[in-house]
Amino acid sequence: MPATEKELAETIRRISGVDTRKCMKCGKCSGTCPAFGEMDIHPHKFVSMVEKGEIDELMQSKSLWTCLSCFACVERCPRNVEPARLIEAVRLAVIRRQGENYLKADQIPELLDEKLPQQAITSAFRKYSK
Amino acid sequence: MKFSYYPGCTLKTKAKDLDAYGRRAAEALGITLEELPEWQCCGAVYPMAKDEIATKLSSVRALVSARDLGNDLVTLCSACHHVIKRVNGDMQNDENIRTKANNYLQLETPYAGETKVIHYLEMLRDVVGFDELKKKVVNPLKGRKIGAYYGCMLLRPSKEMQFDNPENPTIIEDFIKAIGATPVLYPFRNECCGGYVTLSKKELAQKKADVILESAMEQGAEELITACPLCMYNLDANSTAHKLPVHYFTELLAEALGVK
Amino acid sequence: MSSLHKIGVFVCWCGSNIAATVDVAAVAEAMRAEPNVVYATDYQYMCSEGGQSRIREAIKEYGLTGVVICSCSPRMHEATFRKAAQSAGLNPYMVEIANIREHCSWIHKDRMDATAKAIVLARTALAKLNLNQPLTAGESNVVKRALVIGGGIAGIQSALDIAEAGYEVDIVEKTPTIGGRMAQLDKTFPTLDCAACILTPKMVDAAQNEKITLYTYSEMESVSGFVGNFTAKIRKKARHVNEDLCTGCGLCQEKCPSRKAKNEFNMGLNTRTAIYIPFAQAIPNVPVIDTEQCIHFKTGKCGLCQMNCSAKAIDFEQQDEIIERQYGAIVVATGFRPISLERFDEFGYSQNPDVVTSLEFERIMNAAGPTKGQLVRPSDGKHPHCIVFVQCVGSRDTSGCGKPYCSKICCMYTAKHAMLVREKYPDVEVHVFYIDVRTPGKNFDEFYRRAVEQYDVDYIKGMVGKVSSHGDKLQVQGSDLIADKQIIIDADMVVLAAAIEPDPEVRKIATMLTASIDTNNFLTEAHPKLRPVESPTAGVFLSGVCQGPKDIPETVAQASAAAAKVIGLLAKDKLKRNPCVAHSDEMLCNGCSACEKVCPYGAISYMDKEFRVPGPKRTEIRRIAVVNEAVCQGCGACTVTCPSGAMDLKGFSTKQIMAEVDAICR
Amino acid sequence: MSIEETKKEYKPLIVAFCCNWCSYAGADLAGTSRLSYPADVKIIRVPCSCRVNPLFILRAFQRGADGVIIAGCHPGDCHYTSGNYYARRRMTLLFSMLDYLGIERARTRVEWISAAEGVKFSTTMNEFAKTIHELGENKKLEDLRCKELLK
Repeated sequence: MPATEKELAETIRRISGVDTRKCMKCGKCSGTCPAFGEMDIHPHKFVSMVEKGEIDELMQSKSLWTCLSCFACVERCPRNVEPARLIEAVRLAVIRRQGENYLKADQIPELLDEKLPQQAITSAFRKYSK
Repeated sequence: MKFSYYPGCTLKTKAKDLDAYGRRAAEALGITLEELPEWQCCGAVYPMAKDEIATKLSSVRALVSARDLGNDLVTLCSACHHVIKRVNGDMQNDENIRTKANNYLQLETPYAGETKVIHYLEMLRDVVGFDELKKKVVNPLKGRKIGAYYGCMLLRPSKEMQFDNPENPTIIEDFIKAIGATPVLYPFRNECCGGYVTLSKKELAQKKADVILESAMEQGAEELITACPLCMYNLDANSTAHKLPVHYFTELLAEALGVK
Repeated sequence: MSSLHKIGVFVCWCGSNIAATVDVAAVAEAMRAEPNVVYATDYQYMCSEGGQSRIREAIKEYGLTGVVICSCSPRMHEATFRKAAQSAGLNPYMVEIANIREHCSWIHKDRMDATAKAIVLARTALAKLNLNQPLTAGESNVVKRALVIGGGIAGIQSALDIAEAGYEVDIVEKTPTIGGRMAQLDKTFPTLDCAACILTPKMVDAAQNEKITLYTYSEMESVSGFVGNFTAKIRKKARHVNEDLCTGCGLCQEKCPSRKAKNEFNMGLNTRTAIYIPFAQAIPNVPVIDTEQCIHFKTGKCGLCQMNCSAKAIDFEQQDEIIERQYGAIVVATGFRPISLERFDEFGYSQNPDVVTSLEFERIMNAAGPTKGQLVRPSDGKHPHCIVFVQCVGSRDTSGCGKPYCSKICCMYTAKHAMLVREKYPDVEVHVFYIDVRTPGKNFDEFYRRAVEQYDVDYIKGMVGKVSSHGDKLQVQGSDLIADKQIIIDADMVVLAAAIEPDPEVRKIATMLTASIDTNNFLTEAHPKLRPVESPTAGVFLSGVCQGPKDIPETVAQASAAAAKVIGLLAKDKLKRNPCVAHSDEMLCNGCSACEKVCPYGAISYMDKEFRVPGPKRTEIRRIAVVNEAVCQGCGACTVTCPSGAMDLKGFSTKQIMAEVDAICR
Repeated sequence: MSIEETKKEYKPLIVAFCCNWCSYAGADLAGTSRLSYPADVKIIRVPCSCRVNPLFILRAFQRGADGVIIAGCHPGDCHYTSGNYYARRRMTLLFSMLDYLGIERARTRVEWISAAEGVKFSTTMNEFAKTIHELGENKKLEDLRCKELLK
């Protein structure tokens, strides 16, 4: 049975280990994020939507696949909220579903060039598929 | 001085230089780097979720292996360092992860994060000492204006990485001074190069790399050094507008020590 | 013994505060069944006049020998109920409080549990009361002189008010001049009157008031004693300038060749000489030699100041002086400083001279400051065209890099700075990044709105993520949460509203005074609402930011309040002492000296006393401990140390506490 | 009633000695802030943690207490300058003796809680009550005669 949105929100909070209530809505994460321009739901809003339990919408979000995991938001957050962990948790919630991988193995070859390090492929695989 | 050494996949393939120069330089500095037997890929990204255990096991195996050899563990690739250091932190501090990982691995002696993980640069700073390094330089890179590119993985999150001041780091600049060159400070040296997103969103990564290069050039850098193969790729192969030579820091180290 | 007691029990509802969770009638009922209890009742507000009169009447009617009040914390109303009992002829120390509010009704939800616990707490108080002895408080003299630690606006105001009432006051200030932080400010919100214009007359008043003695360039060495009778040692550091001879002409300063020291008064924005007067209106107007910078002190040469001083005031041989004095009351007014920004390098403070703190900006805007009030960039002296202000830098920060509290003054001074810049230089574009704008205060919000509506200051709800240099501009990257955008502003200057923290000296002083301090190094008040200017340590009062962040009007109000408390204390000729002091049973004491060693007050001494003994000798002389009740503070360290069980503490006797343990474990 | 059920109903008895200046005020603050902790905790006010005689703790265990906690000012912040240091030294000795007697180390605790730390007071008491609850009833030192006498 698919999980309800409420259960999902609970899961996101649990596996991310983030207490969204600590957020004071200062927006420093969004002031800092290097991928801000490519995101549809920005880091501060992401935190707020997890707080409100609006997970279905987050699971459709482009932001899941544009977060660079650079940890700038984690580093600079004055309240230790760690938005990157929330994004990762929602991303996992998506790719853990059967057939919902963002990146499939047969898509890879066309993305490669000769200089691209293995690290990039491994990282992308870890981030984008299960 | 002997260390266990974890090279990681990329250093065996696309970033052979990073590895080879690193080993040669260490030798010249009187440091023995013993490659861990049968190490496995660290996974390249640290699995942040609290319920991700299996993806952390390869790092735990490397850590256990170093412990059993009685060595501190030296890493060279920024990504490997990031992953292994943070997994080690989890093994120290997260009871749930520690218990599950130990249950899975069925070790003779359970592992609780005893291994000390240091990056090659930390080894230069804290074990060799930059003053000592300076004395061993035979071919000082005089007149070269070098920008240090730190990227994300070595610095953040600083509470876990404990590497340097995350917003105004100095370790690579001190390294540059030690090998006789002139460090060029620029504000974007700790901003993201675009990372693995380069695979699926090339333009995004390009934009990020360009900003960094622009910032470095503006402050007068004539070349950049990095410790990360992916940063190297993004800054060197993937950038569009501004071109600066990018090297692995070990290459310059080997050059300065006369073992290139 | 206990059968002689007739005890009354009074259970307070505290409106619904207690009665909502504790069945007060059931508590009274249960207590009625206890031995020795002859009367038990409950009432809506025991602390009200109605409640107190019930206590008084019951004492008379039932001939009560002791009273148990089940109510709020004894820290709240113990004194009230003791007074009520006393007025009905009962010894005030025959009153015990069972704390069924803070320790019971407010923290438990289940009515059964809370009621059961309240009954246990009431029985515990009763068990203790059964063993209470009537106590009489001794008296001690009050030294009619007050000590004020810190010479900022808080200390000055407290001292002036105390002196006004006719008492002697000494101000101890560690820097060479009084005036404190306020002296550094340009204009003050919300009226925009200049800080110097309103502060310097007060400084002069303090200096000229014959009741006030200033010890500048002086530090606290030690404090001992207790309320009414403190002894303080003050170290008057050597200025190397004779205060009596110096005319304050300033020639020495002009001639001094050592000019590299950072000027503290200007927040290090320029330099000063080794012999210096911090600022033109300094009081006293006497220079001081910075021995770490002075060429004479470093090399034995130079001496230009001495050669040029016609008053012969320069004295290289001058030594520190220790002054010892008695005081009846002490006011702490040690103030604050902005936090260090070393853990906020994302704002580039340490990397770029044009990123400044608000206090530095204050000096730049000040007509007497390093730029003579010209708004210019510290890096190149150029006029800025765009300034970005960042609020909450290190305030409300629980990440460990900053302070968890709101620094309270930043919203207002940032609005002030923004407004002053726009008024003086209409060509300058001003942006303010804010998380919340907090302006509770008279005319405060109106002031902030004026900045927006009249002066066109651009307030952006969001936070800056990074400041980086870009050409000769500062690239400020931040969020605009209302627009849901990331914005980049090319600024010429960035001003950071750094959090404020108590001056680090306060820790040392708090330890000296045994005044408690919280996790953020702010001094703790005796009660956050009802005793906000008193420290829990009797005779020690709090003034200004050492107690918590506050602006000038609040600081002055608190300074006067502290002064009123001091005056109230000094107006008394005698003080009642705490009668809960140690007492040694001379029949048990073996004179071993163990108690003397642990007493922090030196209250225990020994005497030889003759005792009757059976047998042919008839008497023998034994060494016994004697407690000086005027000095003992009643901590009880000696009671536990005493190996023979001779030492006990009145009001908290071993038997009483044992009885409490028994009652809880019943 | 099955054993399971009796276990569920077990309510531990916890005695907390709090110094008047810091921890008792901290407990007051916990109350003012409505930060709950189990009703099993009963507080005895003492002027200073150094007033707590080891005998009080033994007495509590004898009379059937399941846990005893002593709370004082933070080191360096004692209202009487040094009382909490004495308390710390005395309790270290006492606790190792209790340990020797078979009273689990976790049944006794010394904590520093300031007047401003209402949150710490409540979390400490919650944690301690949980620990004691897990340890279950203390029977090691209980003096059954005391119980008989009181009946």
